[in-house]
Amino acid sequence: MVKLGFSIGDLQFKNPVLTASGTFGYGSEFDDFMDVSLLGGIIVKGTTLEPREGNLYPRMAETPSGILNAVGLQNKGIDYFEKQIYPRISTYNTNVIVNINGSYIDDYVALAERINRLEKIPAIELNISCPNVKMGGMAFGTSLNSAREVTRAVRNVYSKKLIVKLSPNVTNIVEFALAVEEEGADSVSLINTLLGMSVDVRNMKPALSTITGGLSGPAIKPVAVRMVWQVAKAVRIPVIGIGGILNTDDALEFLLAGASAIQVGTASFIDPQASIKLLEGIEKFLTARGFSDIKEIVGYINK
Amino acid sequence: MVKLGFSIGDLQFKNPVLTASGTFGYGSEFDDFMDVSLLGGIIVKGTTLEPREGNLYPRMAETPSGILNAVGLQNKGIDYFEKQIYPRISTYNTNVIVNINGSYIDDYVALAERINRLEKIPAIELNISCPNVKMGGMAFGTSLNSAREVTRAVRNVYSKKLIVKLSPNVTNIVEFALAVEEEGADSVSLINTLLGMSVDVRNMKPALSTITGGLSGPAIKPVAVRMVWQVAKAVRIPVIGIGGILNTDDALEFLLAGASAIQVGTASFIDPQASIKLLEGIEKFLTARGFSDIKEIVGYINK
Amino acid sequence: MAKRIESLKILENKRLNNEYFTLELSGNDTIPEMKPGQFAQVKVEGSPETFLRRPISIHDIDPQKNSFKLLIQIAGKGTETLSKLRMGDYLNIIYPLGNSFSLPKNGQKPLLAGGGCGIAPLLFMARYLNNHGFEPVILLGFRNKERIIEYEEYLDLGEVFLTTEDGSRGERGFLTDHPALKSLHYDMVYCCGPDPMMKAVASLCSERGITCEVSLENLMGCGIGACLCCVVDTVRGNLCTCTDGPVFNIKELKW
Amino acid sequence: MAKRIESLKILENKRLNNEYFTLELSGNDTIPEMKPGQFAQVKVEGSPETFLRRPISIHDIDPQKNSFKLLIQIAGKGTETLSKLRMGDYLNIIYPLGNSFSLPKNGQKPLLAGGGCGIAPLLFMARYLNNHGFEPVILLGFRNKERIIEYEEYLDLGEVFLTTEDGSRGERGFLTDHPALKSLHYDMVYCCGPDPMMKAVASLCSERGITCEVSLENLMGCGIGACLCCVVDTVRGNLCTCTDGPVFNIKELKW
Ligand SMILES: Cc1cc2nc3c(=O)[nH]c(=O)nc-3n(C[C@H](O)[C@H](O)[C@H](O)COP(=O)(O)OP(=O)(O)OC[C@H]3O[C@@H](n4cnc5c(N)ncnc54)[C@H](O)[C@@H]3O)c2cc1C
Ligand SMILES: Cc1cc2nc3c(=O)[nH]c(=O)nc-3n(C[C@H](O)[C@H](O)[C@H](O)COP(=O)(O)OP(=O)(O)OC[C@H]3O[C@@H](n4cnc5c(N)ncnc54)[C@H](O)[C@@H]3O)c2cc1C
Ligand SMILES: Cc1cc2nc3c(=O)[nH]c(=O)nc-3n(C[C@H](O)[C@H](O)[C@H](O)COP(=O)(O)O)c2cc1C
Ligand SMILES: Cc1cc2nc3c(=O)[nH]c(=O)nc-3n(C[C@H](O)[C@H](O)[C@H](O)COP(=O)(O)O)c2cc1C
Ligand code: FES
Ligand code: FES
Repeated sequence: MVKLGFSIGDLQFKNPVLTASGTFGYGSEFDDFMDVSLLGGIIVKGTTLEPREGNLYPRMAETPSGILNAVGLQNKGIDYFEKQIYPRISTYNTNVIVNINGSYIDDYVALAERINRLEKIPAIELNISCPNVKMGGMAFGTSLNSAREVTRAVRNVYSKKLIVKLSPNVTNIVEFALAVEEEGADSVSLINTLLGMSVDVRNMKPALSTITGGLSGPAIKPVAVRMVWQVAKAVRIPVIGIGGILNTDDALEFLLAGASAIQVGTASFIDPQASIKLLEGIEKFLTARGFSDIKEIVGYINK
Repeated sequence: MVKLGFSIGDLQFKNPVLTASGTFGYGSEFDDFMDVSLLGGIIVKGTTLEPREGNLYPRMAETPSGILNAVGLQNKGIDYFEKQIYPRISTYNTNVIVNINGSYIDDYVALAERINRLEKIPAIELNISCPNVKMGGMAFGTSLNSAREVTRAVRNVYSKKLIVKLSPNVTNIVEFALAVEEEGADSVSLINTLLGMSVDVRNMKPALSTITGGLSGPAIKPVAVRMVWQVAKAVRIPVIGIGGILNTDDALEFLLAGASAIQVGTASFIDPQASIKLLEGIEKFLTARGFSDIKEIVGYINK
Repeated sequence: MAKRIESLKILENKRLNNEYFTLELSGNDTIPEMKPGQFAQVKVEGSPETFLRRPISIHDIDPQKNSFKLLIQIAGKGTETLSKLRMGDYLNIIYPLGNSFSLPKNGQKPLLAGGGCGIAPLLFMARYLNNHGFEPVILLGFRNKERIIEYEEYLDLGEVFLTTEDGSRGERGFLTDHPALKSLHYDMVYCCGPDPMMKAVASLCSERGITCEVSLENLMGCGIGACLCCVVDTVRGNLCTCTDGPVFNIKELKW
Repeated sequence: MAKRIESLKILENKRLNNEYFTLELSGNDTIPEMKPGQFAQVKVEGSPETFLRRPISIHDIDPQKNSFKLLIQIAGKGTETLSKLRMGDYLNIIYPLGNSFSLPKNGQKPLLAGGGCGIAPLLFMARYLNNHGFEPVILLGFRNKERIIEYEEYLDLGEVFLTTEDGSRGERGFLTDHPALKSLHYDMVYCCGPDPMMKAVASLCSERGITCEVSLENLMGCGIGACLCCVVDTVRGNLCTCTDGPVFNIKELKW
């Protein structure tokens, strides 16, 4: 048996395959296709203090090997989450992590405080990289000072594991990773979507109601792998790789480049079983190559 | 007859389809496939003061809807260019533009001075965005001060049209565009490649000898269109759109988003006639939609 | 009705005209119970331009044969690639997805109105109504007589009226101009087709206080409620076309 | 020899074993003059993973039939997709590309050494040598007897020796261990196969002062000298495999 587990501090994950926020609903959308509890963890939908309707339709456009989305954090707010969703998802036998979002630092702080009380949520993912909201979001993730401040503020009130999700839309992502590590982040996850845009040529207008949106899918994988590699060399906390992972080889690219774990995003739209399948694939690869612990291949290309 | 021409100051281009540096050789590689003189212009290979051998093989990796390259500006230097290449390519009946590169500002200046003397070269493209060289290159294009300085220095010695090619690997590309415009650039072209990386899972090592490389092809198109749109709204000089253009619709996306012209890059590897075909396609589109001048659709989505 | 992901065998790919074809599918397992209005998310293999699955309605089912059909219009690269599938090839689909048309109340008279590709879910619905003791009025609209598809299939299932925009067969004009819409008696309308058509039918129904359900065709990322890309603005806020729909009562829509 | 981009019709797709197949192609126009060692850049349609063209050697030509052949090993997604092409399908290729093997001097005795897929350009070369009055020694290496391909094709063209790594047919061992390499007389070697094999043959030739040309298989972006991705380190600096090669005299290589 190959060891697949990894940990963030003292928080154990049974395997390195998580699902990415905003692409896996609250998990239950996938119950018909798999046993969600087999995953290393699930990061639920981006959650805000107040309910949000998100952006106007159209919110999605297909691009070469990817999609643009401009959902804009549609969700029913933390009250609804706590009352309606939490009881249901806390029955999953895996780490359920909430992705939190705000327009102001106070929003993040208030959310973190609320979630700190939820016993079955062992970690939050601090999203400072959403490109689809007018206020907050990516603005926090593209200014070093703001990234520091929001991380520090949340760290002050949140006692469990704090994962900070970084924006790729910056000149030097390593600076950001080091900054949030210094402010007490227990892990960084990257990348969120690249800011992109698509024009509907037939109608001669932007494809999205918001004009720009977030690019995800295999198209961004080379950028994501590069950033993960850069960050993993620089920080001491575990790095979670995200971006365009469709299959086993994609996941292995991230692990070999230095990610301790990975998140499957857009792939779940095309194959709802993608995450589970690549988890099996990773195990097979390790066995075939004679490794007994996944840690042996994390950052292997640097060895 | 639809008017297809555009101009940078008083430099006329017969149509908006150019070919991107490093992807079209010196033009003659394509003579068997098309009449190169039909193009609006060609930007020849990245040229340096001294000959360069470039990076070690492997320099290329295929990625989803794109490629990574790490050529590293292999070229025979300006002397060879002037003596061997220039006489040959100056017979093309189109604008032949040289893409110049350096490790120090002085290199750029020296190159610009040399090329200023070449009568048949009406413009240079100042490449401050090459991700594949250890010194200079992208470093100039990701620091606002350096971008300013090198543009200013070249502007001082170069009297013809100066196009500055911007790097997409920055937080805010508009700042860079505005900065080089202020320093006297006559046009900006964007984007150069995104810094990316790929891991050869079978061999458990980086796919490129240089580990990281430049991502091009359709994968980057949404990022490129977004940046062109942002920059075109901000500057007054003409913007040349580059990134993932394979066909007519791709080219139109850039024009509708605000580009006055476009460059075809990686597409020429797959279809050496891509540039010519999409030029025809643009003309057909304009005719079918009843436009008489391409200028009517430049930036159309903002109207 | 648990959702499934399956590779189904193509029993037949029948070309109806230069734009439309039907695929008949069957699997090793018994096909799941499905309701009219539901759809499948279809994987397009071998089309580099088609990254996402394509939503296609369940067009007809044949429980005896353990098979069902999709009616597909060639609209772009994805559907074009699908049109080249051959007997014996496999198609990977996720299904059945979405809600379904509701049945009329006892004694109510239903009318089905379908335009172009919008007839796709209505054949199944007509059959379903028959099975539940309803005989619908069926109103089909096409651009011209060359584009009429599946007309015969409907004849046994209710009273059928036809319009073509150019009058080459049936009544001339838009489906919404057909006298049947004004003159006949019906209590419940099921409508699928281009947005302008559905909106016209919807406003006609609102005026006359007739219940109307429409089937929407928003762009979909996932088809299972995970991406929130397919939303439609309703009186209850943004709802997902893929899970709260694709069938909506027009009272809910902000049309 | 002007390069062309053309869609050619597939006359035959012949499966040799589970790994290899040959495609015979013909166009409306007269096929261009081609030389052994040259290759084509093949477009792979319907393979989302295959963004670039794939370089494939000219395997054999038949001027009478106005056709030529490619011998292809299924190595990944691109070649796998090509293996599914059927008679009558079209294949878009750019060709003829690259340099070619040079002829021996008068009276010289050539030897061809090909391993696995490396035999692809050598059939054409053997025929070419025959046409120019040379009778080559032909040394072919395969993993085992199941993997032997096209052996019969060579029998008329020269003296043929066979090795398999497991000894299931011909001499046992690597091609480079074959006694013919040591015992026979020859003045010029043409070699194509896996890198280690070519390097072994090359060093054997250097030791004995025999001229040797090898055909390299570097990764290619464009195939026409535009991208500078396919470089090989030579005594003249980085050269392009696609235009300066794929055939190189081993004296030029820094092996
Ligand atoms: C619930 C639902 C049920 C559907 N049922 C059927 C059906 O039974 N038969 C059928 O032929 N089609 C049906 N459609 C529409 C079908 O999904 C689209 O025609 C198809 O996705 C187009 O894919 P493509 O790759 O061929 O075209 P593309 O190249 O993707 O696009 C071609 C054109 O079609 C438009 N388009 C793309 N996707 C959609 C979409 N989801 N809805 C509307 N327009 C779109 C594009 O904007 C573009 O203008 C349904 C759609 C939905 C949402
Ligand atoms: C000048 C030249 C002539 C060639 N002639 C032939 C021929 O006649 N018959 C034939 O079967 N093959 C030939 N090849 C090799 C052939 O191009 C590759 O096998 C093919 O590109 C693999 O494509 P794929 O999509 O099937 O595999 P991929 O999925 O792209 O790759 C599968 C594996 O093959 C390796 N590979 C990919 N491209 C190449 C390449 N260009 N060279 C070597 N390894 C590669 C990859 O690294 C990977 O390990 C030639 C290559 C060159 C450069
Ligand atoms: C439809 C959609 C919605 C998303 N919503 C969120 C979100 O709410 N919070 C967040 O941090 N990331 C969100 N993301 C980003 C993903 O979690 C992930 O970082 C990104 O898609 C890259 O991974 P991928 O290429 O595997 O999809 C969303 C992505 C998509 C496609
Ligand atoms: C193989 C290769 C070599 C390149 N060399 C140069 C160069 O020398 N100078 C330069 O400014 N850009 C160079 N580029 C970048 C292209 O000019 C272009 O900006 C980029 O590829 C994006 O466009 P595309 O997606 O259409 O290829 C190179 C790109 C490739 C793929
Ligand atoms: S298509 Fe993803 S939520 Fe409806
Ligand atoms: S493959 Fe592009 S230069 Fe050789």
